[in-house]
Amino acid sequence: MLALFYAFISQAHGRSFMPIAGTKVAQKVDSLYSFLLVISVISCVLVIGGLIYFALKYRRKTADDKTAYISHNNTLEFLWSFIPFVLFIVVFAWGWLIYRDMRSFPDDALEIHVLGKKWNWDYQYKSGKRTTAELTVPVGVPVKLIMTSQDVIHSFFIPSFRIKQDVVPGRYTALWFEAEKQGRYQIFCTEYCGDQHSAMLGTLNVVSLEEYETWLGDNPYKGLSLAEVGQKVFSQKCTVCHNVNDQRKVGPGFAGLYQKQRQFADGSQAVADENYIRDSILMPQKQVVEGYPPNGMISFQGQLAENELLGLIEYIKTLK
Amino acid sequence: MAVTTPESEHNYLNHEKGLWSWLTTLDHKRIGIMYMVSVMFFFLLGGIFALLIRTELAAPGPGILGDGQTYNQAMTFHGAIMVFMVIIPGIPAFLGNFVLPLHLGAKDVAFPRLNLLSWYCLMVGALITFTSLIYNGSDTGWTFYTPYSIEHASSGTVWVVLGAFVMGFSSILTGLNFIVTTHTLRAPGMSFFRMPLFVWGLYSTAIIQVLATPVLAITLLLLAAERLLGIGFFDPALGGDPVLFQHFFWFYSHPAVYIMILPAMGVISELITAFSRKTIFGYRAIAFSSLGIAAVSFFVWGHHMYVSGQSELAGVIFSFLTMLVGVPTAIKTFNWVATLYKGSIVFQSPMLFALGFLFLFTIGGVTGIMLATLAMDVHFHDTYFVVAHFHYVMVGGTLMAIMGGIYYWFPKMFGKMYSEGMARMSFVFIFTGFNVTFFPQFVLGAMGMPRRYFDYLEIYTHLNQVSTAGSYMIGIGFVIGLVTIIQGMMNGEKASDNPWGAKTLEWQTASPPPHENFNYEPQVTAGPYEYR
Amino acid sequence: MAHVIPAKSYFNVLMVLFVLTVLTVLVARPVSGIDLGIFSDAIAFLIATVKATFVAAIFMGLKYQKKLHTVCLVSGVFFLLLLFLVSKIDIASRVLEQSTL
Amino acid sequence: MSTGSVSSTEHHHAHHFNSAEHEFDASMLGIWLFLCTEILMFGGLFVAFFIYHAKYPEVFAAGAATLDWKLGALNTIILLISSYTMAMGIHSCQTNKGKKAFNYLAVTFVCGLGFMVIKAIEYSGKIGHGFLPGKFFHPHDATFEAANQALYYSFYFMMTGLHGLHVIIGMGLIAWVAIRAKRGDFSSKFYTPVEGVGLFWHLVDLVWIYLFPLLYLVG
Repeated sequence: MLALFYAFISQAHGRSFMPIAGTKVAQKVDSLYSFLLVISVISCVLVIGGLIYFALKYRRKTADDKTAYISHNNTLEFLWSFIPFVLFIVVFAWGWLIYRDMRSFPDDALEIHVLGKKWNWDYQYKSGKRTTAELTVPVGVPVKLIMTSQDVIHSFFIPSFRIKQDVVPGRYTALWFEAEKQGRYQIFCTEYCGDQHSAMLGTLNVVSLEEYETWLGDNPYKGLSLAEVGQKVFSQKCTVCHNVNDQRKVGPGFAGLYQKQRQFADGSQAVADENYIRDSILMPQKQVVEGYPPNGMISFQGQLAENELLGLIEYIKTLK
Repeated sequence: MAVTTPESEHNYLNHEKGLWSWLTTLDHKRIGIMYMVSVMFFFLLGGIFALLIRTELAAPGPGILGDGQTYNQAMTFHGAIMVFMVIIPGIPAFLGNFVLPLHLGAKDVAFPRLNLLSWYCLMVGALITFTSLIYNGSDTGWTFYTPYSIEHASSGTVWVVLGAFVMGFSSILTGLNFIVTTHTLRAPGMSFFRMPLFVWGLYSTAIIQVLATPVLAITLLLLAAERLLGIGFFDPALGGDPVLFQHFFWFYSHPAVYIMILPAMGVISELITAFSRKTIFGYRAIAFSSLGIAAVSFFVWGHHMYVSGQSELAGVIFSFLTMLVGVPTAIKTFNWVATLYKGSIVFQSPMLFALGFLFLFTIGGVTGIMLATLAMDVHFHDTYFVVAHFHYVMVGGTLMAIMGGIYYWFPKMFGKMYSEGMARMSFVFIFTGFNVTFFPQFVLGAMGMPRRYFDYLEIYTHLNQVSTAGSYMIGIGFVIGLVTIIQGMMNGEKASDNPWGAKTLEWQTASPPPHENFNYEPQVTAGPYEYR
Repeated sequence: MAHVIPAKSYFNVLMVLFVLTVLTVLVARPVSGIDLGIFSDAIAFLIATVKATFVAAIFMGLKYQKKLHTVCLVSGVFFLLLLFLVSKIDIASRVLEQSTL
Repeated sequence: MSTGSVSSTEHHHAHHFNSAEHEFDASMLGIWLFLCTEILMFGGLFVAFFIYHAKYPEVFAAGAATLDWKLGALNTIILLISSYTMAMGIHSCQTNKGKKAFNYLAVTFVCGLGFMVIKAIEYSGKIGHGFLPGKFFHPHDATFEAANQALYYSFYFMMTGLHGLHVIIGMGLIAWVAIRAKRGDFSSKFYTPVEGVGLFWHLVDLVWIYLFPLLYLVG
């Protein structure tokens, strides 16, 4: 029993288990959560305490105890219906207020587009800059994420900001936050989306405004050779499904792929040259290697700049 | 007034002999026992999947289940088996079938042949669901959310969907049977307010079963058509709306969770009164709460969809209505605790499970209110907080009630007593194991660990290890329970007609009861809990 | 057993149903020249509901049977309306974001 | 016993009921509950129809235009007649005219058959034009500007298909009940199966009463 009681108290400090609140909205959620925790612990102690007390106090003494024939008590019954009702309505209203804040998007928010797809997050800024997995935003500036999915339903979740929103294919959904402190925050996908659902992670990198400006302006591949550009793009976008050795992960391993004979599901064959690699990236369903599911890979059409695509091809050619 | 039948060996168990007499029986008691065997078998199967999942999650990184695909299949089958084959048929079909006619003083349910058909629907549906394993199973989760369940999922999904479709009919027909039985086959003198509260629980459950399950039937039919014909209702690529699928799915699935809990509440009312030998506190409050919960349960499904792309207005409406459905649930809990006041309480194993139910269901209830709150659910949705909540109300609620109900009606079902010591030991293991498994998951959820994750971050490791250890304790607890039941059935010593001294009608007849339940015309002159 | 309904009333109901069917066709089909625009849909369903109540009340004998049977029929329709209305509220009040790229 | 044909096998009510009347009431409630589940099941399709009709009005307008409303109207008339003859069939059983009941039930069966024949004609017409549901939709001659025009035909085939299936089930039940009526199983004392099948058939007609304007008339 003591272990449980301790667990109760630790749950009361549950807030401390939650990641540190990174936005004002998150702090409001935490205060509501504390209020809910306190009510819950009190009502649990009342009900369970009462239960244990009655159970011990009214233990059966003799075989033919006479028990009181109490059928009901209107005032008591009214009280324990009305008080929970009032408490629930208070909690409902409070929750609604905070939900209002979460759903009212500031007009001057910095808009970033999020594309969820099977097992990775892609971000695109108004300036055309694209990144994968890591989302960089300035601190203290309201950011509005306009999100959609390329295949199935995903869900963009930042625990430290207490916000979450499903990313539904075929339409746009939105989420907003204003980070208060710089730092790196964890991003999860919380709507079940298949094999690598648990690998669909991202990090939110909150930096100062100046850092953000310089980061936005510079070219991430400045001074890198084509193969090094390819290696950087590969590590961001492809490692979820492909290995650099020849081990199969979700897709085939790429070690020694270049100039190798490829046997396709429809019986045809081809040598893996530059065009084959390019087509496999932009139109994966066209030639599916034997033993792999038909619509396993999603097309990267329109998501890779020309230098990134050429870099990828060069990099894959170097893999032995 | 109760005429104890002469010590003739004639009862429903040896009325006819041989497997064929069981497979073609029309006796509600035998059908109840057949449901018991099937539900316990499926429960063990689902339990094995649960232990596989917990063993996998003992440590980050691939473990016993190897890769994401296998883990997702284990998670899907754990969900599908436990929901469709164990917890929805569980109390209504097993305990309900056996006890309802006895509680009403009737000779059988209204439509015995339909009752047998319900059992066959469950078994055929289960068979169809398991044929999906031949087509490399299904990894969509028991919720079949589109568009994942349409294009990408493995080809076994259609079988699981059609299996659930067939099992739905078992639920509809049982519900239909119980409504007609309750309306037409009550013993003379038994008005609606002299019925035991277990019958009230089954009656309100039956209403939900009849009104909600057909919508699941059409939803699953459309999902199967979506996969086979590409009809484009729920497929965004063809202009469909996946959120509409969620509306259709949860329109059934939330009332379904009340199909799971209302009969459990009925069992608890029986156990608390019998083992504190005291009349129930607030009979009408509990009876009307059951009906109230059944009615309001149809208005609240959207609290599963706060962050799914549903509009804010709909979210607010659903959040408010979910608070309303919380009130009658709270009323019932307070009534049970009040029943203990000034009682004469004895701690036999059914009572231990009833008290365990109250303990766990209260925690489940308060966390339910947290999840119903809009702002909290945005953080908690699809994290382990939700997993912990629904296990507290499902395992802590319905399974505790099933175990309590089995031990309570065991002497009436088999005419023998189970071993009290082993039953208590199984309770201790299940209760502590349960808290050790699922309480840390509340904290994991608060920390943001998402649900259905094959692999998790380092910071979640410690609590997951604690949770896995707890799950083994639960496993041991249920194995002890199974051994207790089998050992009791085999060579438990003879039980009297009314070992617990309870007042409801089933204890006035013999244990095990004769084929036609009562050897006399039962007359009801007073309420079900007349402990003076 | 249940109240025996005179054969005559069955025949009358059939005639009424025929008339209503013709009326439905006239109302909803522009070929008949009467084009009520958006009202034509609503009226077509209104007439269908009238026909349905005739079939339920007389042919199915609900008029003479226990209230509970009517409750069964109506509760089915009620919960369908509930599902439709709330899904409609959700779909209608959704704030559809647009891409601003 | 009234003068009508004495039923060869005197029906005795099941052991767990007190009387035949008691059993009849229970069966009626049971059948009405089953009809409620049928309404809910068809209703799911109607709800989806209204939601998508509001979302893609042009798809439904174009689709409805390709349907032949005269066949729909004819089917409605046929089903109404079959409902009438079904009701008269029950009426004859209630008044101990078992043989007459057989004739009425036979006419109902034929009407059902007629309905299915017209349905078959319509379906073959659709298949001929390539208006098939979902991914099988490949219109030969007609051109549609909506991308998801197949949605309308998915609805059309799902709704009329499910309804047609229930008509066939109904016809099977009517045949079984007609044979028993001919054998004289029913009398004013016992006609539950006929009443049950009748209620089911009226419900099938009820669903068509709504399906007809929905699919054929409403643009």
